[in-house]
Amino acid sequence: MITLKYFANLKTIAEKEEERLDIKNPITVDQLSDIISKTTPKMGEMIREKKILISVNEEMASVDTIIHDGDEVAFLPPFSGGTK
Amino acid sequence: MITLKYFANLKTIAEKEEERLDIKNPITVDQLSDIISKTTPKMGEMIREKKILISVNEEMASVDTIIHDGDEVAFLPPFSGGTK
Amino acid sequence: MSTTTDSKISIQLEDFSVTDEIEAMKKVSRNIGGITTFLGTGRELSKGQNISQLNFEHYPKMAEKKLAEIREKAIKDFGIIDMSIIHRIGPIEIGENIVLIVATGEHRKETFVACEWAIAELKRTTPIWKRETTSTGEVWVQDTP
Amino acid sequence: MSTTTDSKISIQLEDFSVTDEIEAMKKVSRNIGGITTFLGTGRELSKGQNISQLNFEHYPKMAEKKLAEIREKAIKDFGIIDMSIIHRIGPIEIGENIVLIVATGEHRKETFVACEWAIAELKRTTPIWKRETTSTGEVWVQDTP
Repeated sequence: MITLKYFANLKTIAEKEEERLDIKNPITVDQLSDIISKTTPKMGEMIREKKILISVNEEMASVDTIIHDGDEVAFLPPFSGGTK
Repeated sequence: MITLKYFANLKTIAEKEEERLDIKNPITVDQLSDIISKTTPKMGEMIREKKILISVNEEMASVDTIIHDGDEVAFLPPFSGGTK
Repeated sequence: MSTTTDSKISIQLEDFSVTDEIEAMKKVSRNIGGITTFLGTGRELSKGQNISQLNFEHYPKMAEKKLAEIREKAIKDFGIIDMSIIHRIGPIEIGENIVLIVATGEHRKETFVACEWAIAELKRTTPIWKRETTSTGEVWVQDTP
Repeated sequence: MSTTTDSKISIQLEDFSVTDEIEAMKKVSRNIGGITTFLGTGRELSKGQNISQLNFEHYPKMAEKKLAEIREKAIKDFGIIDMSIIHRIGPIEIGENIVLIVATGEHRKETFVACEWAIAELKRTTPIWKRETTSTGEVWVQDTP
């Protein structure tokens, strides 16, 4: 079981703040994105366009970061300070 | 009559905080320095070595700034902030 | 992470007092000669629109962790004596305090550099989001005050 | 010089409150997004010697005039919204406030630049002198905290 968290406008897009997902084996962030895309295509699109950062256990993750059972994955839209 | 003001360590060197001086005609800062040097050689030395800034009527003066009757001349040792 | 570190970092609903934060930082050392402070406040105008209220949301734990990392790196990299960081969440009215960074040092130069770096780093790395309420509705925004 | 300008400049014996000064500056505009503050405080150590007390003296009128000039140039040259400057004179204990510069702006960048420039300019141009009391006596000093 992993925990998925959505913040700011992503709560509206995902229509939830948090959900739990059963995973049989460890998966990559990329594989998780594919799973999310099926239920919420708009989320998948934003992830592919790099509009969202993804953290695993409160550390920034890359597409090939491995997610294990018990991990917390968060979808982070751009922060209030922007990137400038 | 012009007013001379001494600040910080110059009060000790000049042995006064303020004095008045009669001038018949306008004089330059350079000429005033010569007069001061006669009564207080140490002050004259510090002025020549540019250790002291001189202001006339609260504006920074140069050696050839003209001092008129009624003016206030101040002898300013280096400020607390230094020059760096 | 030590208790000392944690107490210099806060994400909170309540307002804070700049004077109280500075006085707390002064207690760390008797050799502080310069203190640079950055305070971010709620602006009325954003991209030409009048804002009536701001609302901040954060990712608990991760945001605090990022602020602690910023503080530690600032102390290590810039040679300051200490740094404290506070960010408010929840509703913020125009003119109210949002974020405070206090950098103390023996001399002023390093406190300016560390403070300016820290606020830029906070905005770049800390998961905090801002929602603006205007006459046309509410929107999640990015900007760089 | 206008009354408004004069009220933003002060050379005074009494201590000041950073919070109160910031709140007074906030009243100038509803469009302030960033406030950078520099606070100079009394350090215990100077060139390896322990200081027990500081004492500041200024050239009245000329010092105020210089501070007003710094404020006006900062607003004009850096595009900040406003600036206030306070410098204390008389006896100052270790850890006490000496000088405060508050720069307000729409964005943070110009407030950092203006604030750092203003404290450097103050130390360069404003006739204020510092006397340090140590175990070996009293001495008029120059330094750059």
